[in-house]
Amino acid sequence: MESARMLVFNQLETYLYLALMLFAIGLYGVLARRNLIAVLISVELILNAASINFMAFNRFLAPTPAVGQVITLFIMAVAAAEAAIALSIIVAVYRKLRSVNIEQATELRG
Amino acid sequence: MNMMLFGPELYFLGMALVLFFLSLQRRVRVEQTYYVALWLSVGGVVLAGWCLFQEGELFFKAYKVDLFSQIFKAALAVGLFLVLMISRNLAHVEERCHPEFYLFLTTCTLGMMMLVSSVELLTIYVSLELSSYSLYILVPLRRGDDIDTEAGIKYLFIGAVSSGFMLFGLSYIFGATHTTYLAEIMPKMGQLIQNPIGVVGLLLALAGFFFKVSVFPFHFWAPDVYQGAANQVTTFIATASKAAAVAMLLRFAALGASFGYSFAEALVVLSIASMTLGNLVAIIQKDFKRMLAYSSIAHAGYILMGVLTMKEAGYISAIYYALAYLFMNFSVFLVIHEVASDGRDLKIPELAGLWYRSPLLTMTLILGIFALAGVPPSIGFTGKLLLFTSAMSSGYFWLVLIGAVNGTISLYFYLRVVYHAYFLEPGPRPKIHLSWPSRLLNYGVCGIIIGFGVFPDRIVELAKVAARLVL
Amino acid sequence: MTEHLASFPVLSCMLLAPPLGLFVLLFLKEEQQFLIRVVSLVAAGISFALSIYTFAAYDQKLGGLQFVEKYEWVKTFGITYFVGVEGMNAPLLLLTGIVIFTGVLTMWELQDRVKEYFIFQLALVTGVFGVFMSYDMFFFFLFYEIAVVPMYILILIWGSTRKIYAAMKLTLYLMAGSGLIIPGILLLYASSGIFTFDMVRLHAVQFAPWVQKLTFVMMYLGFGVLAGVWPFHTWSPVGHVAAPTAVSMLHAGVLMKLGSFAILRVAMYLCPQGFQYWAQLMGLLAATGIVYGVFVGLAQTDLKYVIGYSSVSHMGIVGLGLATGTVDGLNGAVFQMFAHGVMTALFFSAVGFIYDRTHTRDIHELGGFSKIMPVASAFFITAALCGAGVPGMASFWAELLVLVAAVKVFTVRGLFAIAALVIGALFALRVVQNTFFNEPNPKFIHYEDVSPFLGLPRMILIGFMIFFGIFPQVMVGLIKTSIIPFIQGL
Amino acid sequence: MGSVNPFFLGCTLSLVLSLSAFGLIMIFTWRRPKLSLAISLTVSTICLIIAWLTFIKLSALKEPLILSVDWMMSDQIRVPFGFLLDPTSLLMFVIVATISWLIQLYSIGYMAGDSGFGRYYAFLSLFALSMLGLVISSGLLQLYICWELVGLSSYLLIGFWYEKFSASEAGKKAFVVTRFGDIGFFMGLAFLVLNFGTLDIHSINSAAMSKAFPAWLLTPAALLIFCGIMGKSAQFPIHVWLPDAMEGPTPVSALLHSATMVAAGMYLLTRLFPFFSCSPTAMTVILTICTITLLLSSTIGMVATDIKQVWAYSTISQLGFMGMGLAAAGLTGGYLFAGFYHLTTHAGFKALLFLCAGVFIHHFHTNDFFVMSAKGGRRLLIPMVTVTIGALALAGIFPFSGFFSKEAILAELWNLPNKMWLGLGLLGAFLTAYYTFRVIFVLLFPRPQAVGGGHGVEEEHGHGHGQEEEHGVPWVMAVPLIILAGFTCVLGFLQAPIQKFLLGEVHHHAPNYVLLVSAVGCALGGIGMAWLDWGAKGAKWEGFIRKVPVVENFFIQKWYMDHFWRWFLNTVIYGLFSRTFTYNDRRVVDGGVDAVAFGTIGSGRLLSFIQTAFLQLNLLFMVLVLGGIGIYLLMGR
Repeated sequence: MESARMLVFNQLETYLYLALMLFAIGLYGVLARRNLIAVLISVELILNAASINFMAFNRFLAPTPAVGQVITLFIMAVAAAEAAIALSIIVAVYRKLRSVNIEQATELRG
Repeated sequence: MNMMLFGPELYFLGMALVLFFLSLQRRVRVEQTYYVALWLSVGGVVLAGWCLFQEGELFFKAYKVDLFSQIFKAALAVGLFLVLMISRNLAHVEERCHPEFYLFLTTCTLGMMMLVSSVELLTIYVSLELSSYSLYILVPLRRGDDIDTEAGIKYLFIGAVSSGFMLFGLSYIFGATHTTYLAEIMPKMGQLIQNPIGVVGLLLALAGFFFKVSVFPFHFWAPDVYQGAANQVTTFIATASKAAAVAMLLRFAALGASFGYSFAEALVVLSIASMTLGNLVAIIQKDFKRMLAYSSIAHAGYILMGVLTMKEAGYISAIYYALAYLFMNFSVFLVIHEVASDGRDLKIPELAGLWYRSPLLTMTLILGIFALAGVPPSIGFTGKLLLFTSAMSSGYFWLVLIGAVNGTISLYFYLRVVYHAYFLEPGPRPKIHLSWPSRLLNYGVCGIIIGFGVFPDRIVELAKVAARLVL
Repeated sequence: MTEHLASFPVLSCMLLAPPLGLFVLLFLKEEQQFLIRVVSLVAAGISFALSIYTFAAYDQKLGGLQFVEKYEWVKTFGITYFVGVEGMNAPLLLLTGIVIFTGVLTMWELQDRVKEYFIFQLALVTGVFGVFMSYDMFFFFLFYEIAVVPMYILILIWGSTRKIYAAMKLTLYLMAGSGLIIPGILLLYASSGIFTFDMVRLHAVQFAPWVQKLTFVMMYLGFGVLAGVWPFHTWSPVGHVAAPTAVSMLHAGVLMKLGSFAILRVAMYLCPQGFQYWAQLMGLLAATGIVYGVFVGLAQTDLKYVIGYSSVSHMGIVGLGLATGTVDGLNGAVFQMFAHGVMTALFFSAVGFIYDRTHTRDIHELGGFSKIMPVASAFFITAALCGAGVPGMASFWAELLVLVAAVKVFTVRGLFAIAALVIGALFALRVVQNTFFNEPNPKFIHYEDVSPFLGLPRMILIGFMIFFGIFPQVMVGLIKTSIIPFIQGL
Repeated sequence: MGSVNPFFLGCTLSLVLSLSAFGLIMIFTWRRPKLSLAISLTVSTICLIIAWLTFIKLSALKEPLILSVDWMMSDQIRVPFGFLLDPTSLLMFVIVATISWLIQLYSIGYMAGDSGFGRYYAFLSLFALSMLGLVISSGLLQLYICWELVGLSSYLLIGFWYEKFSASEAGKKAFVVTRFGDIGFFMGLAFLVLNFGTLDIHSINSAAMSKAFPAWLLTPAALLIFCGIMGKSAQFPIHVWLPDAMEGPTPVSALLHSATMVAAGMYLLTRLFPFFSCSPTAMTVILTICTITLLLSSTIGMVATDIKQVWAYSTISQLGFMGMGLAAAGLTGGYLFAGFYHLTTHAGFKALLFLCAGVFIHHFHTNDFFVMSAKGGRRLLIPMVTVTIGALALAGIFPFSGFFSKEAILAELWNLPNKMWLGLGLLGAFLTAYYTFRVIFVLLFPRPQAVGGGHGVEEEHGHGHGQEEEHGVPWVMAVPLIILAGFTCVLGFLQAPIQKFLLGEVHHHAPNYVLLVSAVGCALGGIGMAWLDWGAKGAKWEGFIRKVPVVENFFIQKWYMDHFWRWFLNTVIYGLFSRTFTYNDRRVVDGGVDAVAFGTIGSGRLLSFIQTAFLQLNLLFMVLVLGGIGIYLLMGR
């Protein structure tokens, strides 16, 4: 039982499916949520899905140089920066529109 | 390590630092900041030119300095310089933000410079994000109506999603090839054809670059950002940023070469869709910058024609066209900047009577517009013809045919600009007086557009050497 | 084809004189109108003189390509700067020289935005010269587009009657044509296997039949738009009506020839099998155009529309001559290009003079102009007679050659084309009668006739028209030197 | 090139001089009447001298003299410039040179003071150039060129008074209608040159005589060329231009539209007589058409009131008569003499008649001979005498020239197996005599009271005559009349020499008394009828035809031929073709182009909806496209 469970966690596919699910959830969130913050979180989910991929591949396929782990670290940093920028812009949006609902920002079209 | 290899990047890093310190000052001295930025960028141009023929590898081969990258670095430096040339009058950016404006332009340039030299996935990703984030900030820096933040938020989210896709794709590539070095990925791509992960990975990874070049369907940000951002920022996005993105696309798309026909086919579809959509929608635009945004989408389609051939001729023409596009687009933005000197959005009818208000600007505008439309004798014509030539040489007859027909469609809205600028009466609008640097800039741009259009040989030869390095 | 290098770059000088003049104009002030005109005239005059020189100095015994200049331009893409003169383009260079020179003289009275006008006109002419002398497809196409696009601005600003619509329509239509030309040119380039734009070298390549057929039809349609091939002609009357005088002259006189010349020079020369395949269609369209043009022209009341449709008809004759693919037909076609060029230039020049004074071109409003302006009317009547195919004028010979050749190759179509001559006569004379005969309209009675100076350009045109009408061998002999080897190559 | 043949030089010189006269006057001296006149008359005189010299020098010529140089050499189409000097052309050469010289002389008086004096002489020079070139040209193509140029000068001269609508209209009509025939001519030439290879008149005739032509080529070519003849010589059904052409100045009518130009058609028939003779079918068609023309125009001539109209219709009828003679000769294997002889004599007396008419018109400023008569036309002695001489010749009364030539033609008709043609020919002669003497009797016996307002022929030209000659006729006008009258009297007796000159031998026939009597009887009958109707004391001044009003109306309406052509032009050409094509051009062809343009713009508008303002819709679109491509790539592997 234990070993079977370990087997599942020891498989690359598990992590790939996990990442894919995360990616899909993130994508859904990006497309479906109207709240800018929620959209931002969904984007972060996509990034994290990528991180999981990197880690998984690193762990199962290319272990020698720990590139995947390094990348994940970078992604975390970059994501943080992104969040900072995004939040600042969201704040600006909020100041102007008094809302963080994306449906309010519909000036530009055509 | 030879410092000269990393010279331009270091220089711009230093420049960014200088500007950063300037931005820390409590009281912003607008003029002074401007001149510091301008002269520093002049130095950058000189240095980038100086380093044009450097060759070498850095950072454990993650960073490759070759003629290909150096050409684009020089182009980027020139692009920054040109944008700064028209930034003297930053009417729509708050004064206290001026140093930051220059700072982010510089970091963006720096990011793109690194981008064109990167040959490793992580490096590519990080430098891409560096340049993108700078732009995310630059876009809403504009003061005034709400459209800047709206443009900013849309740009940010489309960009973030694209880079998310890209990263996800990169992870698959990494998984499939077990390496992050392009040079090592390239030979393994052949096997990836069997592997769906490889296909999906490459496709998703390209999304990030397509976003930068604004290829359909990643073009949605372009119209909004072009319209919403300050004129100078738009200029920068439309010229320098575009060139860098093309460079990276060239590097990256070469990965697909071994994928064979179906991959190229997909790119053909994107190319056709881009130019057709761009040109058709541009017809109905009233805002000049928005129209140019659609035109840039169309031009992305043209450039893709060169990219998707995966052959030397195609790469040469794509490089040539990217450089050409930088200049011809700049000439148009130069006019926009001079006409809308208060930084407002320029509607096309507001160009009325430009022939009377400033003949020189009219000349620049007409040359730039004609170059965009691919009318000789201009750099745009030659570039487009070279693109078509290379696509045809690779057997894409229909693509060339549709491209050529698109050229006709595009002429309609380009000519409408000429019509407004050259035919209509000025009405109460006063004459425009140009300062002498501005005049010089006009002459220079016109000279480049015609000169390199008629005598393309030097650039083509350079591009040839560069293209060989990438493929 | 034998090539004889030039000892002195005559052609380059001819080509560069207008842009040089243009460059000088850039630095003149709008107020220095006289100087502007003189500079343009000198630039045009140099080209004119050189075109006469090449026409006269071409060695008919030697044959082949003469005055050749060849420089490698972009090696990677096989682009060369390659210009030369042979029997079939020498007349057209001469035509361009004539028309631009007289065109500048015709526009001497222009007051509005003089500098810009001449700048664009010179730019346009550069393109025309370039097309006629280039033997490299890249430059051919480059000059082709240079010749087409300035037209937009020229019509837009100095034109009349629905000019906004006409300018846009004309430009877009012609550019749509080049949308077909580019793939055609490039297909040849790509499938040649030698990756060169050099037409003489490409000619030696045997292209696959499907390539030839496809390329030919694309180029035929693409260039055919400019050549006013029915049913792609509708831009031409509208455009001619809207354009200012000298631009109409250049456009109908020279630019439409670019199209037909390009069909000959590029399409037929490089795709002989394609030509054989499509010749029937070409003949059909051309003959339809001939008949159609005169019938539609019969119903027009605007002088320039009338001339525009006569151009459709006359360019149909060129097309018919090309379609025959015989020495006679091609001789006639090239001759007709020249003759129609001079004739139409004269037509528009004469109409322009009258329109400048009266501001109307409605043939019902005009009338009796022979009384008011005998000289100006004589110019128009001469052109009209030339258009009606009266012997003693250059176009008679051209039509003779073409029609006889057409009867040989496409009997029925040829006979229809001949039958259209009677309508052509009715067509020309109807206009002459309504405009120049009958009682003068009292409104216009006080207008002055053409001054000798303004008459000069018209006299030059008439002189050339009649000279080649009386001595056609000067022209036919020259054209023949290149047509005979051309036909052998088909 | 060696030594140049002096005849070649002479002929070329006459052409070049005429051309330069035209050019000089048109470019430089058209504002100066005297100078223009001097140039033109000098040139005309030189041409006259050259013509007569050539004629005299070559009169003993045995073989035709062919002189030619290359003019334009394309591949298959080669146009030589040259002269074929044989008796036919020499005789015609002289006739043309003489008459045009006389007319230039006459016009000094007639056109005096006209504002277009210089222009008039320029056109006359142009005419001289083209007509002389036509007559002596060696190849059909050169002939065709001159033929067209003759048409051009005719156009210019008919519309000389261009302010008058009717004149300009008539000029246009003349040009277009003759062009209608010329198309056939041109097609014929094209057939010949493509299938026979040369257009040299001499070689065509020799080939025809040696039966070298296949029948499928011969008849169509002959009929097509005859179309040109029909146009130029005003044969049914495209004769309608000639009566209208009388809008031109009268000397022009005399020169072009009676004596020389319209005769060019018949001249061409003569020129290619051996060729035409080879095709009996063609000759029969020609005979039929010429006969119809003869009767048609004679009957119309009976009811016309304009003196020039009468002469015009008589010209048409006499041309038909010539054609009948030639065709009959061709069918019976006879000689071209009769028709050509009539052409010669007709040139003389018809020019005379027109010039006389011109004097009357000039004097009385009207074209209506009833009005002339009322105003005392018979007091103008010289013209009255000469017009009577001309009329007698036209009617075919001994001893005037017309008698002999008509006799000759009727003799040819006699030879035809079907005597119907002879009967019709005699009927024509009767009618000719009748309408001719109708004019003469009206002029001679005026009845002022009979002239009502009914005859309202407009004055020919209301301006340009500053100096009115109250009495008498200026000598420049009288001299040509007298000379021509002299010709008319003399030419008849020169039948034998002319025949010898043309054919190289004289063919003596036993005089055919039946024919002689019937012909003279018809002529005298016609005159007698005219006397009864118009001359005699108790005459009612009504044509006998008035008894049948339907027929008279039919004649007055000119057999409705003008109506037919007018209808054809307005309804078929303008109404049907022109309008349909124009509509098609505007709506279908051009409309299609515009539709494409608007469609493009519309599709742009449609596509712009993709760019919604909602961020997430855009993102969704992006994801969907990307997914689509991904699926395509995965499937496509």
